[in-house]
Amino acid sequence: MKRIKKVLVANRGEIAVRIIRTCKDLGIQTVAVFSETDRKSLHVRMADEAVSLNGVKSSETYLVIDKIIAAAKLTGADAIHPGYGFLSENALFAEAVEAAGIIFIGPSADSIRKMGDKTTARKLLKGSKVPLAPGTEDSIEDLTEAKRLAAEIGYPVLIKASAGGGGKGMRIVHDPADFEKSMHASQNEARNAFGDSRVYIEKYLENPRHIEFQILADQHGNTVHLFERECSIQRRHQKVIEEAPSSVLTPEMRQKMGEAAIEVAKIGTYYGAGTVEFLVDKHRNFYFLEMNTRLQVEHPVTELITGLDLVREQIRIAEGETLGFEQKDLKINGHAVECRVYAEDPMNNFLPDTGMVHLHRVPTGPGVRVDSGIVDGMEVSVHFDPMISKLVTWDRDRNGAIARMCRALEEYTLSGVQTTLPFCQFVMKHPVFQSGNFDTHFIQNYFKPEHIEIDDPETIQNLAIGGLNAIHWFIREEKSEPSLSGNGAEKQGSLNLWKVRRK
Amino acid sequence: MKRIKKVLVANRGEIAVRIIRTCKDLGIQTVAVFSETDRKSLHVRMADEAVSLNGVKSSETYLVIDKIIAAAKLTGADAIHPGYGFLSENALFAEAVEAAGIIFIGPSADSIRKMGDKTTARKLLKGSKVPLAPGTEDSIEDLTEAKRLAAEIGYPVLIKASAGGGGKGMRIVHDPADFEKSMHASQNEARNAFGDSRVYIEKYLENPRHIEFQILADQHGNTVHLFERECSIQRRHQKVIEEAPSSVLTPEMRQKMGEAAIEVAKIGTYYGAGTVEFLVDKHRNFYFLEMNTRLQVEHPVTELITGLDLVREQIRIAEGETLGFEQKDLKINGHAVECRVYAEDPMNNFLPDTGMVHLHRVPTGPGVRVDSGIVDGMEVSVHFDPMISKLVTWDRDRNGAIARMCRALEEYTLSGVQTTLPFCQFVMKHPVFQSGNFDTHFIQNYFKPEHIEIDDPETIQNLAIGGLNAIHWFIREEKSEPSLSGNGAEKQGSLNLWKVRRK
Amino acid sequence: MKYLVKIKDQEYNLHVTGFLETAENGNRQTIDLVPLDANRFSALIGTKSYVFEIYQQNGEKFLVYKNHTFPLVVEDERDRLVSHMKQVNRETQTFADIKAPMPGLVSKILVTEGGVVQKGQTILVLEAMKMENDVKAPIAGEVSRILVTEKQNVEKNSILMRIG
Amino acid sequence: MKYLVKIKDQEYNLHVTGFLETAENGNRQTIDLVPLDANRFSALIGTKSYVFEIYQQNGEKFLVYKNHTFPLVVEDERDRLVSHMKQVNRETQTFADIKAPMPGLVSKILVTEGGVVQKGQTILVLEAMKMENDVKAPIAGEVSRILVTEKQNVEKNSILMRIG
Repeated sequence: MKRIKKVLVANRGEIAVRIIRTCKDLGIQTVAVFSETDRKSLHVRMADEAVSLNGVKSSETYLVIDKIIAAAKLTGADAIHPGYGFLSENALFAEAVEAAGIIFIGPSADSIRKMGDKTTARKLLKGSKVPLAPGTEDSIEDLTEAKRLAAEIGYPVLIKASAGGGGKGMRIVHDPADFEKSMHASQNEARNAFGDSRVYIEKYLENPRHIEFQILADQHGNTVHLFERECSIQRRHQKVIEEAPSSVLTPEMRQKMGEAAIEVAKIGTYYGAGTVEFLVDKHRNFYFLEMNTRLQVEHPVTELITGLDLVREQIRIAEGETLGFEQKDLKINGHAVECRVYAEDPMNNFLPDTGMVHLHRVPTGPGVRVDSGIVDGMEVSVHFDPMISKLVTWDRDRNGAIARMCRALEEYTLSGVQTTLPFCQFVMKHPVFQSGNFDTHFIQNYFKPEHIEIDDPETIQNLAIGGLNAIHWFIREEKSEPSLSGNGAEKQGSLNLWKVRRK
Repeated sequence: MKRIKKVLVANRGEIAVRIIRTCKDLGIQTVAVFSETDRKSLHVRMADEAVSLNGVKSSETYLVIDKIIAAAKLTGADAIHPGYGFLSENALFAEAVEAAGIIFIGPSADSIRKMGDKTTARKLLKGSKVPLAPGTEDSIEDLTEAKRLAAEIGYPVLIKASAGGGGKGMRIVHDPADFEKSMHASQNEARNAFGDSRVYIEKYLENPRHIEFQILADQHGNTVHLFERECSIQRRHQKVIEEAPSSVLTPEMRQKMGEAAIEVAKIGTYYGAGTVEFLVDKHRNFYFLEMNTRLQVEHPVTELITGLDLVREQIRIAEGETLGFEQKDLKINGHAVECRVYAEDPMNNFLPDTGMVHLHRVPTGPGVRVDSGIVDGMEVSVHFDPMISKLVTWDRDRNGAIARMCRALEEYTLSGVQTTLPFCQFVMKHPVFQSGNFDTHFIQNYFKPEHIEIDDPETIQNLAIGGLNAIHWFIREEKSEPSLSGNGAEKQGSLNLWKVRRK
Repeated sequence: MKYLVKIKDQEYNLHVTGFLETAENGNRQTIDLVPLDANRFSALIGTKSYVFEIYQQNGEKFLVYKNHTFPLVVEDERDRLVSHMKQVNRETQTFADIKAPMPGLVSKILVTEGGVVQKGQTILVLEAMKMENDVKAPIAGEVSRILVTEKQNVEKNSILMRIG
Repeated sequence: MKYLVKIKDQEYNLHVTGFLETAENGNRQTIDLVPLDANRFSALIGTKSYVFEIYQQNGEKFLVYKNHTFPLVVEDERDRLVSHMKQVNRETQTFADIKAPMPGLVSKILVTEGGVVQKGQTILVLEAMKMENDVKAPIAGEVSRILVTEKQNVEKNSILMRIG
């Protein structure tokens, strides 16, 4: 068994920071890589070493296999952690890393090929006890053939990227007349996001819940699941709020789905951390959706209910260690909720926002964890995903975790860009969410921008009074100190109304 | 049973913030009170309402019962939480609160009288199965008599304040020749800290460990303990590092000490949260030390290993609810460590430091919690305790919790005052601390300021290079922008070497 | 000084009667306002505690409270008089001098002398405080004079060009 | 420019050969240095990543790295020459003009004309950048002239008083 001594993290943002943290816990040296716009990022500051990838866009930097491997060689890293996104589910990358004599902290290239590609995975699972939703077996290029298959499966259908995840390239088609436009849109998005335009078609389940199982497997054939995550709150088919455990699963269903997830992993001869996603329909039937052959964004909720550190487990598995526990040793402890904080304007159809983050003050206190890669003075740019951070709360029960989330959301201060924070607050306080009885259409069914407005009359009036006096304060400061300029730069936290914000 | 709707927090700093957080979780409105120097403090910002106590020093503000009760009446608060320190163990305050028709979130005035006073408590416990260390029964004023008793008990002896806690007014006397000076010093300190100069004398145990048990009791006679906290790492008899569980307790000893703690609470007809402190000698005998009739600074380690929120439990008990669990329902889950971050210079005999905190960036990520009342731009003043925050980590085992603490300490950024952060790092990395085999003399036995220095030659050289270039940067900025003054104030994050720091 | 404050479809007639003292309909209230960092303030109004941020973007003011952004309009008597006058004169206004709203560097001039501009059209970009600020035409008309060149530093209130 | 940098009992002869390029004993190294907030910098030296703070207090420089504070002494050739000259002249130096190290307000004058001061004694407090800065006597001697009064604003380098 080879102990890993130095890990290069081939990623950016919160996940790079999160991986670095665990490496530090384990006494492992860390190497960050960065695009030019990320020079000031937290992952660069926190890593022991950092190497520029000489470029701005992800296609010039975080997606360039050769540059990453060169950085690992330069620094003598003996392992690479891919995080999520970017090259994390790229079998060629996993192969190139291994070929360079470096440990890839993730599954084998073979497993990525088998399970990372949805159509391949579906073929492999056919005939197993894992239930599959009706859909195409192969990815499809030909429009006429695709249309025929869609009709055969029966509308509504879902067009999905073979290579991808995270909702990118996904389209629901209710009406055959929209099929062609949707297929092209899906192919384009898939090409841009993954460099692979292949798509496939499957039955679109109505009122589904998106429930996924975290699995862990070592290289010696031991596989366990770490229970489920409920990920039904989505906008644009992307998760925004996740929790564990799910409020609909009975212990029996949990056991059945967990066994199915383990079966999927075993069929894929999988090792490392992975996620098996299922859709659960309103009759509580569940269907295999896809497997993500990497760490998920939402892994912290699983960490909070199991007490495990999934990155630590990934590293131990990559070193060749056996899992230190069996399925029967694992218990669900309490409840965890995660809100993804995006730089998006919930008042304006979740349009991504960009700009300088002037102030980023994260909540803390009992039961709160924040995974973030942003700090004061950093730009949220157009080049990368607009996710700013993940806010996660835990308590002994679901109501407690939600209450702590409400508190943490209120405490969270981010200035400079519009964020989904008020939207998350809306969800947490919504009776349907609180009831636990919701599906993936929650946002379209229940959310309107005006719902998140503050309209308590006393508050509004006091904000008017406070705002007026604050403006007066600026004017007074400016008048009383015409040569404020003289030592303006020296004033700690000095303020200027006229300086701030641009798009 | 009366539901509490609005809580006034009669405290400041991190504990006020921490109480407000739980109130928010419970949907309870909050009222902060503040001394003039605390106007910008986090507890004032976070509370729904805030009332000035019109004064600066604690004797003019947080210690003035009438002002606090007036603030509660003004805002219609139906309960008062005293936090720790200040009026939290003042029976007159508890009585005055109840007399004003307001719920005191804490034990009865009667219990405070009985158990809060060490000599009274010792008298009450005499004859019970709770073991007591040899010492005086009554507080003592007369020097000659005190000296005689000290000789009878046998040197070394400990002189302690009857009213106090937190090591204030405590003196160890090894030599009868030092007795008089020590007694006067102790009386003076006790008078200043608690307005009560009474002291008592007890046997000073050598190589003792300080281990305390958290107890919870409702108003219906149900009492449980929430296991122990190990608090042996102390400087100037004040705790700096705590953990739970203790690495020396066997399950049998834990059970015996837990039962003794419950016995103490029952003898004091105690309800609320409280702590029974014990000294454990090198033969693993344990002796009752004192009871703290309030929430402790170090309560978060207990919260992390039990999953309970102690402030929530306090509020529920104050409302008259029964505990929702019995002793057998409670299990220790993992291990937690707390470091208190003080504005003190560990290189200079832990001399308190004061000044403006320019930058306060707290660590987060897996297993980290920070309870803090400070934010950028706040002063650490001479008027109050120099504790800035509490950094707490959790993991499945002690080694993991310590590793996470090392990481979190490194990540913690505080600029403007000297802190105990590097000292805490020293303790975490010390083999004796890591072994679990240490006593209250750890600091005097193992710590020298030079031990916490960084002296890796490559690091030092690179800091020289980096520092020189940074100074060059300042000079360049100044030269190239002689009228930087013009819009200096507008520069986000603009820097100036010459502006910073004063004492 | 009397103000009209508009926030979230509400209008308040507020009278700033003194240092941090405001009255509405004769009810005086002392406000305890302290600046924090990054344009944030802590305000105690009565006993109620608020933390909010104020910023200005493209000449409009915004207030951010608990991560909600509220457009904020503050008009004093002069403003109201001016805005009233503007309405009266709008039809008859024949020219406008464009002044620099802040000191800065003219980074782009987007019109030429003799060119015709629409009201609201961006005519010049002023770089100041590390930002590009669009300067817009307050009226429609012909650009009669341009008094600055690109890359020129200008003082606050210096005339940049004349329209009409 | 050549410098002597002293940190933690180590001395380094560093040669700043260009923009963020430093040489020691002929070994050139490019430094990637970016300012962060509050006097902090991120430096990449080779591949190694450092975040540190630089500040100055009472004329001395400090570097803070991982919550450890290091006194930092940076001398260029001129400084060394001057410090050498100072040593030579120390015995013979008979007077000193005290100049304002920064613009500010004279908040306190702690000596009177004709009074005798010790070297290092605080003779005047200059309020600047919201701080009180002690101005100390560089030599011992009699205060021969005081050129400012309390509450007076002074420019940088203006002469405040003469000793000797």
